[in-house]
Amino acid sequence: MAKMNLLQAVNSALETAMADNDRVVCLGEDIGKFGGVFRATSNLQEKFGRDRVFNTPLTEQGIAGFAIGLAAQGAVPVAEIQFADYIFPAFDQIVNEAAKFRYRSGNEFDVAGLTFRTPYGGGIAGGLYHSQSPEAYFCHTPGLKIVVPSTPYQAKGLLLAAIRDPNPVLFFEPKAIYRAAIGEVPEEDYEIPIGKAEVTETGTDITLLAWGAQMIAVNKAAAMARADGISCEIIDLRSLLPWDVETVVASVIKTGRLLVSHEACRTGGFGAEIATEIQERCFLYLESPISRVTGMDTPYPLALEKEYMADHLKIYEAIKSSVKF
Amino acid sequence: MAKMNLLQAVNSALETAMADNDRVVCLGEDIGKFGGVFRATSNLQEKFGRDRVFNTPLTEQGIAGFAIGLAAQGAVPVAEIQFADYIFPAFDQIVNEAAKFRYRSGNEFDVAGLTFRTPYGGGIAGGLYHSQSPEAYFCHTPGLKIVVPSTPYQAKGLLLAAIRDPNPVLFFEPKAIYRAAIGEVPEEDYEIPIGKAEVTETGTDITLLAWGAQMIAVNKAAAMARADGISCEIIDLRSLLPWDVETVVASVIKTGRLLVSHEACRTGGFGAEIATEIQERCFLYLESPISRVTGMDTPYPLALEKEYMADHLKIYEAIKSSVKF
Amino acid sequence: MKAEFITSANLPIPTFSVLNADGVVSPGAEIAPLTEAKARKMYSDMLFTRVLDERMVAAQRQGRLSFYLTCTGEEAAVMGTAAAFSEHDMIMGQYREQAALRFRGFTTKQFMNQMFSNELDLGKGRQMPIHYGCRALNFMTISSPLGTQIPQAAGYAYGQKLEGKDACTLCYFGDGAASEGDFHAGLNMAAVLKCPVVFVARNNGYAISTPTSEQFAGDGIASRGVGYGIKTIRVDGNDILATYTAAVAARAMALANKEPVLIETMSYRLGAHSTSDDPSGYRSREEEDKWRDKDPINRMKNWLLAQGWWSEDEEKSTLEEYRSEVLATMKSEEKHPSPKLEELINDVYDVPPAHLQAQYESLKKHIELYPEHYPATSGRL
Amino acid sequence: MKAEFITSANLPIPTFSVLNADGVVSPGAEIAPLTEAKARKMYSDMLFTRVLDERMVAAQRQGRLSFYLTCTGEEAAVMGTAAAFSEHDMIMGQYREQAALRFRGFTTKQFMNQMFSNELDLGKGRQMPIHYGCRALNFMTISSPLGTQIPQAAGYAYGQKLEGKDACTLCYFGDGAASEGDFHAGLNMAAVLKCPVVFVARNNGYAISTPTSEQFAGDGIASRGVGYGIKTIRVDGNDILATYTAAVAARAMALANKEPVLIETMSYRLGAHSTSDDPSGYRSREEEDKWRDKDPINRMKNWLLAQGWWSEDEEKSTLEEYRSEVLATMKSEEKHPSPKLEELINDVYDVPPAHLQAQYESLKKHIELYPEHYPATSGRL
Ligand SMILES: Cc1ncc(C[n+]2csc(CCOP(=O)(O)OP(=O)(O)O)c2C)c(N)n1
Ligand SMILES: Cc1ncc(C[n+]2csc(CCOP(=O)(O)OP(=O)(O)O)c2C)c(N)n1
Ligand SMILES: [Mg+2]
Ligand SMILES: [Mg+2]
Repeated sequence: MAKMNLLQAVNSALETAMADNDRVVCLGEDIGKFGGVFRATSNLQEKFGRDRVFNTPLTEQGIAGFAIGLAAQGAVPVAEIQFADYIFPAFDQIVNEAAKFRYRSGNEFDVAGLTFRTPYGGGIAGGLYHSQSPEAYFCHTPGLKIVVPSTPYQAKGLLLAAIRDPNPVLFFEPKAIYRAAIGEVPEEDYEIPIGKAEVTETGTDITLLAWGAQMIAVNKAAAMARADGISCEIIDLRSLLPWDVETVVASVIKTGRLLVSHEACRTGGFGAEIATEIQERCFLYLESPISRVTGMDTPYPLALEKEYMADHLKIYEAIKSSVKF
Repeated sequence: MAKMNLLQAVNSALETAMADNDRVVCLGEDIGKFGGVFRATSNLQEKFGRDRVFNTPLTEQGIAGFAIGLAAQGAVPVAEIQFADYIFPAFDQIVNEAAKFRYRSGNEFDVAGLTFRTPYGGGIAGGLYHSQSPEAYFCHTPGLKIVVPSTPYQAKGLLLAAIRDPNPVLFFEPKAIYRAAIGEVPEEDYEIPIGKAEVTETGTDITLLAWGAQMIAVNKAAAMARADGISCEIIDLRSLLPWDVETVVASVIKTGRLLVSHEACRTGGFGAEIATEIQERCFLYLESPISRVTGMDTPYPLALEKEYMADHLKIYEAIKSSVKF
Repeated sequence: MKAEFITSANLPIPTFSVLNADGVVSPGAEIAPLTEAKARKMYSDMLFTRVLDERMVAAQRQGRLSFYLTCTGEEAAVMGTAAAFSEHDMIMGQYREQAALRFRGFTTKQFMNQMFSNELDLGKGRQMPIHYGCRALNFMTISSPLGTQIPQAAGYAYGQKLEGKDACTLCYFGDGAASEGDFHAGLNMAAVLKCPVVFVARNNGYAISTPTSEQFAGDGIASRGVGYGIKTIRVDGNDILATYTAAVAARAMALANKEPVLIETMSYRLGAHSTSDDPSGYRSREEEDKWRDKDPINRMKNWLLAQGWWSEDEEKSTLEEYRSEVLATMKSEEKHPSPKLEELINDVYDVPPAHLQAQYESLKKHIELYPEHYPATSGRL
Repeated sequence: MKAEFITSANLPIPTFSVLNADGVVSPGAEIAPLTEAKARKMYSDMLFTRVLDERMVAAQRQGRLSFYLTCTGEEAAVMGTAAAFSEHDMIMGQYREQAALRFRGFTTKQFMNQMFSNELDLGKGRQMPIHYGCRALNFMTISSPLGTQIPQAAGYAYGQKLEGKDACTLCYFGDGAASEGDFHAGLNMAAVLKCPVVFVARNNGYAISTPTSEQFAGDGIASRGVGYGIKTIRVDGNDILATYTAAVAARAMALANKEPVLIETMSYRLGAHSTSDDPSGYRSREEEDKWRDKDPINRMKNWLLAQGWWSEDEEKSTLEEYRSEVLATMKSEEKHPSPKLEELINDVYDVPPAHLQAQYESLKKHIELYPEHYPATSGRL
């Protein structure tokens, strides 16, 4: 084991995957010699050569289309979208093409090896174009898998699983904690299964559910609630598509309460899907309405980011409201 | 009043808007001389000239960007996206640009006059690329308004309101009933307010909510349920963003039950947002879980479309389950 | 010294053409060698395509088919380019390239099964008619969203290069599709990342109702190639020897130099855009007739006759044979049932995840409740 | 007759340049007339831009600012083009065109208020530093997603034409942004829909770390113009008289013919991409120094001195004045508070809808619970 931050864990996963399978290819804007604007691909070009680690022209739709073609050919492309805010020009290629590739061809063709990595999220004074959490836009798309790690350990294990998953995977990296999240990470190869949530703390009064960087706010809020004598069960969802309904159902049946928190704005966020499914499955067990603590229904702000965010205090207050309901 | 089908109502709205305001401009693929592949813009070029009604090159991202620029300049563009399935190349321009234009500039600039019209939905043997209902993708985007008419009367009144709304509006037209939906439509100018739902039938046992072409399945199911002695209150949502929470809350408080139906696939559909908000607002009034009858979590199929669809029988069964819960 | 602006006049682009309407090759023209056998196969497959197109349009009018779309008028543009490639090369088409698929060996049954979305369709009945695809023949499944295959073709070719394969990619698209952002991304990436891909822009004058004069103001698609640093040629798309010769050279360059090449075929969409379209709303009969006189199949026939490689008798018998084969195959294949219910959830992922499996189970139960309403599947659950 | 492929060699593109490094105009060069007053204003604003850039980079290093991005090295490319336009023309920039904004009259205070995201910012503190915008000056608010302004500029210009205005649009973008699909869509639409827009492609050699050799394989951006049927010119971007002359001609053509024009300015991004970047990871000091010797400000200064329109004393005093003005203004403006809490929900729509109003009310209540945690707003609810 080694101590790594989340960025190093991503880099280690990429290096491991590339060493393991010479069909793995990394591509994206500035990811070559420079190692990417966050340096997630540092040293990879040096180690694996320019053919397998290369800069692309500045075109997200091109990157996505090119990576789809590569994957269809049998290569294993890991494409970086420099910021999740800039994934939208690739929306058509991802949603209409990658997601439907296997289905529309009757399994004659697929993009099994395809992975998109992209840094997402706020809390970094990035304003509306360097802070977005667009995961929910993609969760409405059968055919995709969607993964969001919250720790270095998860980052490496889930990214390795994503690269090897026989389906297109979007891998959202919480850039606010790229360097702040530090933990033990095996230097060897390992995978964390996609589609399984992790219960990171057990409790009895309420279930708190989140993913990615938002786990930090949730953990903080849970600690505050614990001081008030409220016992929180905490679930790190990790995979959003498909998501681990069973684990959440089991938890809510036990606690009778659910709070979902995400960075993205409220309306149409993935919290809605979770809440709807759980109210259906756990109707008779719910002691209070499922509550959401989310970004506000505005573009992501710059000046009043602190006010805007779904922070630990808002979660803490929502926990109390739910328990007091 | 005249009898019109939905397509004629759209055409009448466009003609009315163009005659009323000479800054209104229609653009899109094949919408000029030909009048569009569905003929929604028939005769408009003849009446208003090539400068105001024109074909664009085949580029949805270009159409969207161009229309945004036009709107920023003070024109009132009504851009057609030939099929809603092809709106995704324009996703970035719509979601990152149009939706955030006013906000990011501090109201120095806006795209007040901007409207996108696009035919959506299945039931026409169109398969995965001529059947999609992508409204939920856009509902996660503050700054947009989203409207879906279900009758010719609504189509004209809502489209006129959309064109004149000082915000960018996406107007989804239910193409399956373009010709089948026929009704009385005033030849003169009128508007239906955006953001208001319509209670089309009152009832006491369960609230059924839908929009667009799906209203037909819901109405059929309600008739079947009525024969069983179940009284359905039916709400045509009409506007999805912002949506009329108050009307739905009032109805659910009365009936104690809610069923939402949409054509789009289940996971991440807009039904989830409605259900989540309503379980929060009406928790103590709900007598059964809010249920969703939706498309399946697959791309839209061709061969087994009938099986796939959220038809009246599935809604009818879900009504019974909800009432029996 | 003066601020001088460059314009299209600075880049005159000739059209490569070698065969005149009577099937005579221009003296001094350098054409790629073509054996009698191959020329006959190309021609027969073009005839087959014409017959298939005619029959299926008629079938659609009879209500036997929901939709159809012809290659008519562009057979030489498609066949001449496709025939220059190896069966190991990947073809990524737009939707009007059935002649290429036939050349690769797609059977009449396979065409029919796709169009009837039946359980024998390789695509499992999931797409509208004419969205063919076949891994065994290296023909990528057609996708409706226009232009998306262009950057994909660049990526596919890059993968072939990386793997060290002696194969490249052939990518077709229309004059309309070339307006999509994906065209720009694909050509630029192919050039800078040195991908062995040959792009064939089928300039047929229209994108549905939109004439090229409302599609672009430049000199066709070829004039863009130079901007990407791509070697480019414009050919007479109704001249099978020109398209074939250009494509043979293009493939050789793509493979030898690991680089993309662009071919623009100048031709005309003789039929409606599709069976949903009526061109009388946007173009004249005279214009159509002018192009009908340049029929690429006829031109090739004249050449073959002159070579002594074909006869009027063969023409007649071949057409008859194809007509009856198409008709008979249509009759037999339209009877196959739809794919089974489980195909609704297969192939969304490699394996259906739990939530999809659950949706399938509840659908099955529902169909059992109302078997008469779901006749395609209720008998076979 | 032979299948001949055209290549970049078929389209040689000269670079229009009139001023040498010493500020001497090439004999016989035809340059657009420029008055002393205007030339002095252009030069002063370039100096101001240089000073602002230097100071703000320093301020960012001191932690007073989150982010900054300079125009350094490209002042002549930006100023020469912007100065050729009327104040009624719309400017739609990428983000490195602060010289143009200054030329239009943006005050030092306005710059600072934007960069400090304070309550006086015209943009209400909603965007990162350097995302300026000002309706009064016809300068469209900068947007981070690259390339999006290109089709927008075409549409804006079409609107100007429709309204019958004697005004056009000036649209800037970088060599990297020109790879986006929006570039293709925008230029093609502008050409075929005859929009009076002048596109200025700032080719400065890099897109962050990516050199143009990894961005495209063609001959720069100019070589693409011809493909769209757009009149195009390449100019020496470090030569203020070349950029100005080309832009004067371009604007005249755009307005007279209702057509787009493309100018490619060849220059160099002398500084880092932004304060978040360190170019030593991807380019050499020698390369930078080579370009530093071609400094466009210096070249213009030499010309002005030769004309007798400027003096070393003026240079010195102007620099001093700008430095102290920038410093003083920074000091005064960085003290303004953030926008008020209600600005969180304003301008999402013309009027905040009910759900947003409700979110705002509950936020207010929440802040009242934890005033110390939200110091920027809790005192001013
Ligand atoms: C992204 C997208 N936009 C719109 C359409 C609808 N559409 C189908 S074919 C077509 C015209 C294509 O013209 P062209 O590329 O010239 O090909 P041709 O039909 O002439 O062979 C259009 C607009 C589509 N399929 N995909
Ligand atoms: C759509 C999009 N993708 C990526 C980025 C991140 N990004 C910001 S600036 C930049 C490089 C732009 O280079 P260029 O267009 O040459 O302009 P320059 O900085 O050289 O002036 C990149 C990749 C972005 N802002 N938008
Ligand atoms: Mg065409
Ligand atoms: Mg650059």
